[in-house]
Amino acid sequence: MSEAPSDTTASTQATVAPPTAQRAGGLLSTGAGRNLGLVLALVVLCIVGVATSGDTFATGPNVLTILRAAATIGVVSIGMTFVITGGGIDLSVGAMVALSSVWATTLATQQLATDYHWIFMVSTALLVGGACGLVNGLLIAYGKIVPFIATLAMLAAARGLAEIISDRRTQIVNNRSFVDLFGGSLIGVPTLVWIFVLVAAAGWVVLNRTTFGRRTFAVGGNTEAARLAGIKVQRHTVALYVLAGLCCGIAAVMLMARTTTGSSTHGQLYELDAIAAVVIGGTLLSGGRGTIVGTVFGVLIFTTLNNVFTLNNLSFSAQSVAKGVIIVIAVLLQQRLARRTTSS
Amino acid sequence: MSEAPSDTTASTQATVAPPTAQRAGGLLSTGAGRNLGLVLALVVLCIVGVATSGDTFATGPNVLTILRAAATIGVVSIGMTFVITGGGIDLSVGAMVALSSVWATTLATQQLATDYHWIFMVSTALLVGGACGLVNGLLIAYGKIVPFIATLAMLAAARGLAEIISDRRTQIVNNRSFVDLFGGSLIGVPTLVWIFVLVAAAGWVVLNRTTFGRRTFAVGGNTEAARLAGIKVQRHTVALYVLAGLCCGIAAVMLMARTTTGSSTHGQLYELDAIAAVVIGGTLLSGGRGTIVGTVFGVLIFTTLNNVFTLNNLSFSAQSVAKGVIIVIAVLLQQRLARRTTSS
Amino acid sequence: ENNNNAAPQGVSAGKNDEPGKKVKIGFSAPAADHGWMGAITKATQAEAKKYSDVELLVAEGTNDPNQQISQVETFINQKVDAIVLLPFDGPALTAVATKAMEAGITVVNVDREFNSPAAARTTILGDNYGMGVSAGTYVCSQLKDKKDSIVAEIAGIDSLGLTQDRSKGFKDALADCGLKVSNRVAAAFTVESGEKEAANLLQAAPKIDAIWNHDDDQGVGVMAAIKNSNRKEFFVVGGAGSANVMRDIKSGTSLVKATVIYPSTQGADGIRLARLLVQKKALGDLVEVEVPREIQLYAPVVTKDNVDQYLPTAFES
Amino acid sequence: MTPSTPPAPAGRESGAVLTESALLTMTGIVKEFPGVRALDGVDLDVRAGEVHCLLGQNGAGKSTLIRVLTGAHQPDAGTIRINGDEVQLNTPTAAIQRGIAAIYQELDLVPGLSVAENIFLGHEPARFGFSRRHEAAARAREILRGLGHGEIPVRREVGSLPAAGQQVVSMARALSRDARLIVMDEPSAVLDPEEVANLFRVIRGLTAQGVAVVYISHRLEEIREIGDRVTVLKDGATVATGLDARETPTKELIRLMTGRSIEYVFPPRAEILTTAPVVLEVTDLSRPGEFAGISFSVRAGEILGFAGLVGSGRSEVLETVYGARKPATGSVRVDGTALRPGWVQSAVKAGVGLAPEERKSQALLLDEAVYKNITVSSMQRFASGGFLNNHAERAAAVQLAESLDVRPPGVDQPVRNLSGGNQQKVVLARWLLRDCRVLLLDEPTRGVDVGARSEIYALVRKLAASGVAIVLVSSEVEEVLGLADRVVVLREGRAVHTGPAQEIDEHQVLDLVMEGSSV
Ligand SMILES: Nc1ncnc2c1ncn2[C@@H]1O[C@H](COP(=O)(O)OP(=O)(O)OP(=O)(O)O)[C@@H](O)[C@H]1O
Ligand SMILES: Nc1ncnc2c1ncn2[C@@H]1O[C@H](COP(=O)(O)OP(=O)(O)OP(=O)(O)O)[C@@H](O)[C@H]1O
Ligand SMILES: [Mg+2]
Ligand SMILES: [Mg+2]
Repeated sequence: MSEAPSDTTASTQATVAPPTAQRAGGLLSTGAGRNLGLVLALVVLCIVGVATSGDTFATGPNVLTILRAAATIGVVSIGMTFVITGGGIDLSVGAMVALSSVWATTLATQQLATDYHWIFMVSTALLVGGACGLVNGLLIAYGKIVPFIATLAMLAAARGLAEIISDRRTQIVNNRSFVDLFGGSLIGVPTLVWIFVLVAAAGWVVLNRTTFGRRTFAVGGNTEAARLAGIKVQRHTVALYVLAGLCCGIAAVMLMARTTTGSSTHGQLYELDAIAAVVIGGTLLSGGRGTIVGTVFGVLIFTTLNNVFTLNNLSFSAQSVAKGVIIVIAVLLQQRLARRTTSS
Repeated sequence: MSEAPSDTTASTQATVAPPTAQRAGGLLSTGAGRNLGLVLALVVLCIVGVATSGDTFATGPNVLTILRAAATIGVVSIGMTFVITGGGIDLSVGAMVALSSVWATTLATQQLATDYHWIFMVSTALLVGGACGLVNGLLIAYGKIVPFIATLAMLAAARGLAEIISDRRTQIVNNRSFVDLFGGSLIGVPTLVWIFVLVAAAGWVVLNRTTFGRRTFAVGGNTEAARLAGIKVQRHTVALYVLAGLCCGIAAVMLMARTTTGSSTHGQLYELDAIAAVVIGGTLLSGGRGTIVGTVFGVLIFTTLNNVFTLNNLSFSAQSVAKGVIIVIAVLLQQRLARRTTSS
Repeated sequence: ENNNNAAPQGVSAGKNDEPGKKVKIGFSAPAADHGWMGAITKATQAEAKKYSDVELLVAEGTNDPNQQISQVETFINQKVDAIVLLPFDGPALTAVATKAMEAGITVVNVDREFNSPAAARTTILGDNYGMGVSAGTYVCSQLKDKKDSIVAEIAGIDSLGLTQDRSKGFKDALADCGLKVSNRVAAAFTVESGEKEAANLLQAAPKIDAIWNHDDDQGVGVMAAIKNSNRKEFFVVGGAGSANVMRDIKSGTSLVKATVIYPSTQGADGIRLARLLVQKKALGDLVEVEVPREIQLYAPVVTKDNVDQYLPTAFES
Repeated sequence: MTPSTPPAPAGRESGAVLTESALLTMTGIVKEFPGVRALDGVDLDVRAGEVHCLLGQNGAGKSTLIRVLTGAHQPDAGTIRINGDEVQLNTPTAAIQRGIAAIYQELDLVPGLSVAENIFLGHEPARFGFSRRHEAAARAREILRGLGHGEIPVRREVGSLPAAGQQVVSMARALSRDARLIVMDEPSAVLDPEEVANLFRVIRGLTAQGVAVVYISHRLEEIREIGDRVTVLKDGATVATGLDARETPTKELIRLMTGRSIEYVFPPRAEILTTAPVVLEVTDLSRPGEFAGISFSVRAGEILGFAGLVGSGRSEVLETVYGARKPATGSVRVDGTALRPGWVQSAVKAGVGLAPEERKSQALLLDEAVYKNITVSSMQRFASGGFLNNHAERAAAVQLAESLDVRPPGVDQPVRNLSGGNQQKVVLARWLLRDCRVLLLDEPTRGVDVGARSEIYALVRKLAASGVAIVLVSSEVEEVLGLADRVVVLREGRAVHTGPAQEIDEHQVLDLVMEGSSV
């Protein structure tokens, strides 16, 4: 029963490769490596942008344009990252954005905002988003409806409700201070971008540095194991969807500021865009593995792609084709790179 | 070696559950039980239809209308069932339908059809669908791109290509015999419905009665086990996506007959509709378990829902909300029912 | 009869067509997910090609205001001279259009109106309400003796304001002659959705006297559904005015007896106006030296009698 | 227990001397994973008709070697010869075609397919692509009958069979191919003594026909009973080969495997004070179809052992106590307070921990790092305001991993990459880290090697000594008797005997278990 020190050394020696190789492998597999591919894809895109229209692409305003465009869908994608990491999916994000934006811009809410403070609009949007997320979560966790179907139902219902509330009219935001604040800039950077940065940072901390994040991985990776390990799986699942709903509420506020409207047509196909960004960022669609940094890169890649296209005046349909081809090439490249660095 | 009866009894205990529970469970898990919920949901829908607009709902022409509407998306859903059972997903089905319909109705193809036979149009559609599926499959199986991203790229590319080829025009089908045959009826039942029935039947046989089908379950349920059992997983994956592509080609032919056009706008949001039908039918989104009968019911439920709404002259937005609520109720009901019959 | 703004030779005949200062124009429109929108983009691009002094930048069609806003921002960054903007949602693009105007860029608003006059130098509008009125008036004229006639409506995307306007115009015009819409469905401007919704509609209403279909592209599907149902007891009025439908009207054998034009040349006109504005030219046939603030296009009813006049500018859906 | 030897002339003697020419020779096999050299020059030769045992500690590379042999992994170096011809086993198909079949350590079945379909997966009886289901069913039935399990319904979905049934299906699958060499990677781990005897009968039948069997197990007594020759792996290399399975002393085998000598005995029991408070009290627990009328109590510092056949409902009892299943009747009290039935939270809050039976599906987060798997149930301890203190967390995990000798030692790699036995140690570590009042251990030493096993025994004892109430389920009667203070024998979901462990011996337990006769 006594452990001879020499034995221990020997076995360490034999089963573990030289420490340098190991450290490199560890580093690469834990993030920098996987993200390296994404960074590269983004860098290549930027090089293409500079090469084809350098005079405008590499300017400050254009970078801000890209970031502003990325901000809204970015916030939605952060919420989606949590849901997918936790083993679910949320198809209703776009509809929740629409409903939140509509509800926060009804005459009644705007009257409150005018009389008191725009905080009423913001909190309405957050409440509506959170409430929709709560319904999603309850249906999935306690009703045991598969996430795909439950959130598909929410998609239909929330968009329908948004249309009924708005009577299918675009509702204009009258509150100047709201638009000025959220549509404005702080130290040269648009408020929207600040919000995105804050949400992403908070998301990263929560996912990687808190018990909540750790539980999210556990629930998504192996629900049964998580349950037997003493995690309140159902409650946690509800929390994840509420979080996604809140992110949609924030996105609605951002969209309201950006478009100065609330509308039932806001957020169309956000579900696809957000899932695509999350998945291309490296989060596993089957749950248990997720990365906020990857998601941010995913969003930036798609937004930059759009920007480069617009700058280059590709024909309408050719843009579509090129988009498909570029996505494939980017992913292939990223994988090849990740494999090479890992195996070396 | 003599088998002592007592031993056998003991081991029966160990390796299988008690026979009564088993028989009930077996029956329920193999089809009738799970589908009972779906049948019930459909029956309830029909009762609602008859109650609210009995004079029109229960008529022969209306039933044929429902079936005709179900046929196209139904064929796509059959292909989707295979892909999802095999552990994948295909977001490009709608785009493939569009591209196939456009390619099969170009001036050149139609000229061929006029000069020789409409079979050229049909085979063009099938070829285009199959080829797109092949690309999907190769990217996923050999390029190791996750299905979600690969088929999302195909979605963008195929729709863009369809727009380029058609120059965004709706292309009218001139071939009378084609329209008469596929748009017509056989023994009082529309050809489209016949095609759906045939594809569904073939799908059922292939999935449940052939080695191909069994291997689909294996690949989706436990890829590693399938590989170790000597199944060529990659080749099989390619075959699944080609199959989905072929179904899209068939659907394109049906749509061409039904609308007498080929257009890059065909098949919009088919991906969502098809996945929803497949999932509500009971196929696991994570693969390894799939049912053609369930998918057919899923398609019929969604189509009937639409029909009942229209008959009742519900507003579009109210339809949306009602749709969301009804989906949730139907699924809850079905689950409760399935649970009760299994536990009794 | 000279109300037709879309007659191509009329305006371009003058000296306005002579090449002038280079004009860089950005164009952004919603996704070409239906025929009319596809035609708009095509006509716009074709128009720009006609002028050697116009450089056109086309952004990808999108139904996401967020993305469309960033496209306009990109145009601003590129320092274009003018932006022709067909917004997915007028009010949602108002802020960024205003920003473009403030940056000295001439914004031409097409089809879906901004909610601030400062957001565009000039606006070209189709007449959605008028379209409904024209269709309704035509239906009234055909059914004036039968007060209990059943009128059905196949609308376009119901969540768009323009659909609401069309339906309102239709309803108001019908009310004038004591009719009302008995059955209404909303399709999605596509052939496929037209077929699907029409098939359901035909089941819902066993007898119909007239159908107004908002969009001729989805109308192809509507007609396919009607053919499938073997029903002939009604007539159909189209919308938007595609070449296909006009040919049908001309042939006289179709159930489509009329269509209401919603010009698909609005974007093309936008290009022309933007060019004139940047080059500081006047509108040819007007005495006024400035391009007008707003041009609303007319929504005429096309019937067998006047179809030849409109066929040349009709869009091939 | 004395399993009847089959009448067939087969036997280990005949097997060993049947032929001296090697059926399979593997030389200098090297396999590297990123960061780990799993195989570092392994040699193995197997003769036709023999049972060749592969021994080695957890993580020694046994399973990896097997996967190289079946074409599931590609070796980085080394040669494989079959009947003297060098072969490349690039794919599983290549290995299958050369007559190599395997029962893998982790059950590799498709849960959604039926028993028959799983057995014939990859070589379904078919005509023109259409499967011949009746033929498949008939042949599957035949194979299962040959395995002594004709009662398994061949059309049943495999996912609904309990673990033991699945193991039988796995075996049937290996037998369904005309294999010359069958590899069995810890097939006995989920089997009880009765089943193991049955397995050995099958193996003897195989070797009699000249089939070679490579047999992996951590139970040395099994090696003695069935094996002909032994090869020992240590740290990815062969340290001894061609040892006689019966003659080589246990001490020697253990020394070869671990590099040290281990007293393979149970630590001494401490005296349980009858005054020690009852911590866990279970009264009249039952779930229809699984078990009925189970009552027992465990005092602080006491170890209660459950013995019984596979399928007797031991796991179900533990899971019900833990709240993972909802009881039909009965109550569970911890320190006098009743737990909310069917509510895991309530048990966890009261200080109950469960190390479940199926580590892969019930316990492990396979893609997560080792340390995160260890701390997942004790996260609160390392968190303040929801924020985790990564340093403290890792340090605690490292300490435990070291004390359990988890290999390789890094705690940052995903658990998926660990060998089966090391994964089990990680599960144990999770509950050791959490200061439990009550610890429910379901097969805690399944797949654990000799060295670690005695360490786990010592740990369990130490925990008990510190006042934890422990309930232990094991299919190894010896383990239950050696470790527990009191024993409950379950038979078909009913407790047929409860009493002090010293007052009953292995034979009596087996008699109880199988016939239900009273002692
Ligand atoms: N896919 C993999 N990636 C990285 N390392 C691996 C992988 N598979 C196995 N290893 C490592 O290879 C070594 C040998 O593992 P293997 O599973 O062969 O051990 P074993 O002898 O079967 O142990 P046990 O008795 O516990 O089953 C271990 O250190 C393990 O961590
Ligand atoms: N998934 C399942 N479906 C049907 N019956 C099951 C299932 N799992 C277990 N059973 C039944 O429950 C009973 C107990 O099974 P189980 O194998 O868990 O017992 P056990 O005593 O814990 O054995 P072991 O300790 O070897 O796991 C048996 O009758 C078994 O057939
Ligand atoms: Mg092993
Ligand atoms: Mg058990």
